[in-house]
Amino acid sequence: MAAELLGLFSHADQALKAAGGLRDTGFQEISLMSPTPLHGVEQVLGRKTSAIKRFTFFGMLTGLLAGFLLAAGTATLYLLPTGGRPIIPIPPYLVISYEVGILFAVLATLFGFLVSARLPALRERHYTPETHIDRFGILVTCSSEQDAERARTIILAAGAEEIRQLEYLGKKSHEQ
Amino acid sequence: MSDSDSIKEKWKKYRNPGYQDKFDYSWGMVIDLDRCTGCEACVTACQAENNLPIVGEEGFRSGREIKWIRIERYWDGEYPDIKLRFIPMLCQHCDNAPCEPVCPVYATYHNQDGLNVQVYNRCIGTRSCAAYCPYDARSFNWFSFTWDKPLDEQLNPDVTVREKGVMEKCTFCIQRIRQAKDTAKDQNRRVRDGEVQPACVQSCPTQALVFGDRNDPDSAVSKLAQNPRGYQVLKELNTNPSIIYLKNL
Amino acid sequence: MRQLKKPTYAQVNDDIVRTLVETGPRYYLALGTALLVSIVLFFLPWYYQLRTGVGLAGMNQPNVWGSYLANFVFWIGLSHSGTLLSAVLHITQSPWRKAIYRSAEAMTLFALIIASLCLFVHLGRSWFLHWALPYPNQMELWPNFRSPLLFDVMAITAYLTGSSVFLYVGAIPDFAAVRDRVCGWRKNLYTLLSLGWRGTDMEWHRLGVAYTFLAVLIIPLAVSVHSVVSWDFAMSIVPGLHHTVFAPYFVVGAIYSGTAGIVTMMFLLRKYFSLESYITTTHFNNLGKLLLLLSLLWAYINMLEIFTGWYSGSSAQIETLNYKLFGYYAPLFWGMVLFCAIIPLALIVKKVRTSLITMLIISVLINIGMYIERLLILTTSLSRKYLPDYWGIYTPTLVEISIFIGSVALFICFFLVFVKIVPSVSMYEVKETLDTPDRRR
Amino acid sequence: MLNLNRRDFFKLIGAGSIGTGAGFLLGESMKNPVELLIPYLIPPEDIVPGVATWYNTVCNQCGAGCGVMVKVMEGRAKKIEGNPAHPVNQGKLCPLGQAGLQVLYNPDRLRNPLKRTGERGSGKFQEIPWEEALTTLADRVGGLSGPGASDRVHLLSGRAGGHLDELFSRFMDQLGSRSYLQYEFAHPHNLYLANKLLFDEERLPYYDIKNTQYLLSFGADYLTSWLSPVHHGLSYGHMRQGRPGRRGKFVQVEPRLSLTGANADEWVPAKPGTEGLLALGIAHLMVRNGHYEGDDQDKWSRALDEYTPERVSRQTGVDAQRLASIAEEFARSRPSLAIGGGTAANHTNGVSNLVAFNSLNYLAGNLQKPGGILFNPPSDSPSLLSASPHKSQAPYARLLALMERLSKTKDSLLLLHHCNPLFNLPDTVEIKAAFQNAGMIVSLTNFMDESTMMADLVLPTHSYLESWGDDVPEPGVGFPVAAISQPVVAPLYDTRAAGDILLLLADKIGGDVRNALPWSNMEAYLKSAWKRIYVEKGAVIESSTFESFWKAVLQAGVWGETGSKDAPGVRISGKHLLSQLAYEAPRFAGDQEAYPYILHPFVSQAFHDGRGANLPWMQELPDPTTSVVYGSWVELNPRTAMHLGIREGDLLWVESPTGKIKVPAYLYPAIMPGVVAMPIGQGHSAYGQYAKGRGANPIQILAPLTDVKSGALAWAATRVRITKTGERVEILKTDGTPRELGRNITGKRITMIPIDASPGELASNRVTGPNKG
Repeated sequence: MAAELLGLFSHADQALKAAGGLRDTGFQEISLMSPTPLHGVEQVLGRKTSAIKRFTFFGMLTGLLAGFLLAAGTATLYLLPTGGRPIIPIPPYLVISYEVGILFAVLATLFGFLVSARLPALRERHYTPETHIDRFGILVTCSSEQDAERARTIILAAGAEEIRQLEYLGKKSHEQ
Repeated sequence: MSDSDSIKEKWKKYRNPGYQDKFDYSWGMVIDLDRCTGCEACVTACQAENNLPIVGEEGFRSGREIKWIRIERYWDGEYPDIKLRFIPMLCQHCDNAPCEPVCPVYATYHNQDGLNVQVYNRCIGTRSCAAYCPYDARSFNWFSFTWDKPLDEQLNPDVTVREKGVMEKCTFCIQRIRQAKDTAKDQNRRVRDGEVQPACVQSCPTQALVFGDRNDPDSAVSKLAQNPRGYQVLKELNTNPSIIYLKNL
Repeated sequence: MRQLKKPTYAQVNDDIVRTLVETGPRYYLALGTALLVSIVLFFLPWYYQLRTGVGLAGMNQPNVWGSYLANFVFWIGLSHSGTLLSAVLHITQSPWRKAIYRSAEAMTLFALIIASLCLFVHLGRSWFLHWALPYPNQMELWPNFRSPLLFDVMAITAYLTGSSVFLYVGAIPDFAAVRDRVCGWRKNLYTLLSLGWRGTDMEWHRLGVAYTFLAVLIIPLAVSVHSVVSWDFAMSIVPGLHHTVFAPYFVVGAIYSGTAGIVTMMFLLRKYFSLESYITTTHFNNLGKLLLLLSLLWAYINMLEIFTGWYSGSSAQIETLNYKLFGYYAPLFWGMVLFCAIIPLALIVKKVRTSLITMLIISVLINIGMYIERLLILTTSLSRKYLPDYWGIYTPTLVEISIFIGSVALFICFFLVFVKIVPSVSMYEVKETLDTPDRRR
Repeated sequence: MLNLNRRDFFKLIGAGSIGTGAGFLLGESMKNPVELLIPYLIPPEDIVPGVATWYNTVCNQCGAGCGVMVKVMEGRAKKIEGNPAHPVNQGKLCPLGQAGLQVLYNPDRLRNPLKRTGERGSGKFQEIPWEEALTTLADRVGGLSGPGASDRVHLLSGRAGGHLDELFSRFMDQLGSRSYLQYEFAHPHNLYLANKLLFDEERLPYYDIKNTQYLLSFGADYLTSWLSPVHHGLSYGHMRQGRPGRRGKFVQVEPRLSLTGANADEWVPAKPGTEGLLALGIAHLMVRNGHYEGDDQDKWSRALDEYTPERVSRQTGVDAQRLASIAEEFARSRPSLAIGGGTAANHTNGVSNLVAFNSLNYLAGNLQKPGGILFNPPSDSPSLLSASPHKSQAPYARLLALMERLSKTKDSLLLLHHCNPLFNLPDTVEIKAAFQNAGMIVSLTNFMDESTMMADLVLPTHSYLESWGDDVPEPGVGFPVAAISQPVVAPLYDTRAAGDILLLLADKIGGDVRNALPWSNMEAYLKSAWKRIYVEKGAVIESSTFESFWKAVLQAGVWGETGSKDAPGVRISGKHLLSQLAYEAPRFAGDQEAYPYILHPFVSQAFHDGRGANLPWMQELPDPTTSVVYGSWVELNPRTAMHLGIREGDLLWVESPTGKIKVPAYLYPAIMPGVVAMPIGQGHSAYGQYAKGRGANPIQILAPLTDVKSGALAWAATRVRITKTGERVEILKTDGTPRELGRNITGKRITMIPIDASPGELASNRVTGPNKG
């Protein structure tokens, strides 16, 4: 029977220590919740880098192209000569291209962030308000009673103030 | 023509300035300053033809007068060796008009006759064209001007009355040009030289203003433009006006 | 200033959430006043102007642009330091940024909104502004992308979107924190806004990456926005506007006035929300240094502009210059020099930088000076164009003054609403600067 | 392009009639356009929606008699343009002429007959029906007619040309009154008299500015107000640039640079009133240097002996060297022409000045030569073509007599027709008193002007665009021309044409008067008059019937006399010249100590003598030399102003010995320091919303000096003093800075280096062709 354990700590290093311990013991699905971003957590938990930059990059490219096409394309739909300039003048259209490029990149980054951070949460997930204030939490999924017991030991050993056993809600609690 | 040729041709068309606008006519004007006496008959003629509003004393006080053509005067020297020079100033219908590219909504552009036209209906009133115009030829409707009745009976039905928030300027009396072109088209010919005259040209007592097609090498304007007295005002700005002044001697 | 004891994590939450939920009569009074002022001084005159025409303003034939456009540039400028500064400081990892950046970004947002409103006010036919937006329509007529005004439209759209995203993404963790402390409609609102944020290491990491990318994108965007605004003017061939230096000139001016705006705002926030423990003299000191640098840069570019005009040898350029320095608007010009180039030199003294009241005065003066700058750019050049016969003088009317004051009130209104919805200080980033919480709280 | 000679003119008449509507159809076709829908399918004749009909008629805004074409759409007049077939203006028109539409559509038009209810002059009137008005008037006129009516019934008209003038005379003759006068402020009485004294021709010659090589003008502001400005404009353009390889030179002598002076190659400021002396000085030099080759050379040199360059230079203030060069050029240029008008002809010595100017023409041999002065023979058609309204024009002295009789005779009646003496005469005439004492004043006019305010009965007339009439332009164009004016729109209001009113009156008076004036309306009267012409000139008229002739004239808008084209011109000798040649020093009202400045009033282009002041277009037309709109001003030399501590906009008292007016100062850089100038036209105390209460009227303070020979008002002979009131006003003007500042605007100097400058051959001025890729 799978379950989730939530350990609460007062100190970040304790939480990190617990996280390290859990990972070393072979727990795969561990999340560390904190009121501020914690440095070094990536190494401790062995996280991979995210795909956001690809979103940004391709957003930018699409935007640059779209901007230029918007400007050049609409100008050729209805030819209106102005000021003796060409219908498709490069410098001004590059400005449009640039602005639209950044706009798209921003939107793509937002999108990338939401996708990779699995936000917005579409179903219920475990969390505790304390971690938004001054507690550090470790959420670990245990596939069996034995695992749970092992995890509980490791967490307590690291100095947890409190441990809660929670219902297993599925794999989505921890995302890479 | 293969596809690549057509694309090349199109690209050329879109890229080369002027490539797309082989104008049917290229209306222009020659203003002989040696003939111009500064009498302002053109000013009134324009006002009558184009429904320019009467802005009233208050309008002048706040600098809101609307004149599509005006006579600028410049003193030269000091008493008693002093001269006063006149120069009629109107929209120069520049080939490289600075006012055109700045309009965000294409309310002003170059039409098929080489005229710089203002589309009142499209204008949103940014006034950038007026700010960009080095000749200060554009006037803005700061209010919806009205005419004391029955002065409005005089309004020319061929020309629209502009509402507040719209930029306006000399059109070279486009309504007259259109009429002449229609007549010419019905008779399957080109518009003859001198067949169409804007109101200012029509009224000028000294015949200082001459209007015509610069594309036609035999037209009066083309010939007068060759005059060594010819110059363009503020030529150094490279706007290439359609109005050529012949300087005063 | 006395050094305050550093607050604990929990105190941070308490303090910030308190600013959101506890609303005293003073707040309502301020909001009510601001709302009333903005209605009476902004919306009513604007309505009147929509009915009668832009002629209510003092603009006239050579001076077709007036204070409305100056307002636009001013607000755009003010918008500049918020997000831009926040982004730059984020990338350079300046720790002192953290207490102020949220408000600064909000300032950006609202200043941008007000700036767009100023465009509406400026237009002769505001009700057709949508024609300048690229959308498919049955006329098959699109806007003119060759126009610098359309660069503006695109740039402002991008900047507004960009800075909203930047502000929002940075505030998600705080929304989550607030969500847990409130009830009622607020609970629903913050639940929605926080998107189910839990603060897991993975979320923090993604947030960090995304935030940095956004910061990197925002910087060139912000620079481009004000460059584009400057091109509205510089792409004309009007003497006094047609300068290549205009883009950097405007960008520097924008950052300058924006930074001064932040100082003013920080002072007010600190005073009225009792955030003494978060906004400290260090912040003022640092911003003071930045202001000093910017003032020097600004003065340099100003001189550069004057010299290029002078060296041109063209009658039109020199006349414009002469007019600016000694003409009708000369008192304004010298006032601007005093406010923006001379008085800020006092910031070289540390005491000035760390004294809140002097910082307030200097920052307000700088923004007055910068407003004058915007007005002068338009008036001195447009009233002295190429044909001397057509020269004229522009003086703002009461309607214009009222609309400017009204727009400030509107800005305050927005801000007052904002501080009740979004935590005006970033909780999680402030916490980063504090010690790890004690075992017993 | 229209450099008309006589032959072209007749060709043009034919061409011009094509496409112009026939006016006589108008009465039938045009009902009130406001109330009826115009069906597109079967429209009334002449009214096709969206299609303009052009009617030819005659401009009545000044005395020049230009032919105009009125564009009419859907029964409304839309635009006035010059009639290309009319030889006076050849399709061109001045601003005032174009603003005729605003006479027609002026909101202040009188719409109903009015009867005075309050005190005279209080402006309280009551609308009455026409029948009542006409009956009242007919009774009154009938009662006053008979022997001695000259003392009792007076008719004072503004300029009325052609057969209206004749109708007025006939009417008054029938009443037994010889007291019919016309009065126009700017009428050149002195010029007529000078021509009579010199050439035995009491009419205006044709000044052939067009073909002259050297034009010397003494004060004649011929491009804005003098005689026939539009025609002069045409001639001026031709003189300057119409002849390839030849450009006429033009020198203007006047104390204040007028618009005309601004176009001169040289401006010669001479002391006011000494222009004649200057001319005699030039004549002296011409004779002395042997440029005069006539047989009476000795007599001339004796007569001119006293006008040595030293004396002339001292008295006129013109440099002797300049005098010599003008004399040299004037004599050497062939042909040359000297003209005089404006203030130079309206001092107390106006006539003798004009004689002196003409002596130059005689000495240079410019008489009866192209490019000089041309007198054409009078027409042999007595019915029309000799008609000149000048015979009814009254100089100031005669007017004074009329006013005296008016105020002294009991039960006197004054009929005013489009005449505003209360505005156009100096206050000193006591004309107000005369008006107060008059038995009855009846005004036939379009507007409630100052004089009409004093009327007991106001009969609103049609505007000239609604009425019938005809006109003989004077000065002509070198050959006799006449034009008919026809109504171009249906009358807007319940008004009557002045001619119709008179005919109705005659009908009501009955008896001999009715028998002598049997016509039902002006149109019938006009037709009968032109029938006489048709009969008299039958030989040269191609039309087979009178109706077709009438129609042709209406279509063309003008008719000229073919028979005269080969007739010899009038022979002019200089025999009278010598006897008249004596310079008189000008007299001025007010002594120099107390009144240090000479007032130089000038007839403005937009308002003429004040009649244009109620036209909004004219109020908004910037004054050509100062760019002032909506108001009047007094011009001072900047040095004078500095001396007096006056800045632009300072309100000043301009005080003459007979009155003072308050007017703001304008620093005018081209005026002699001892002269102050004021435009005529503003300063109305009535005359509708656009004119009333604007500026000041310099005529008011003119001293009642007259020309010693003609009795015309010497309106340039008043001295004034200037004091500050301490108030300041803003002078509304359209210019910013009227200096070029080294910019290449008028093309005079090129100081900027163009982008594509290449050395040599006018590179900076090369014109680039149209943009064709």
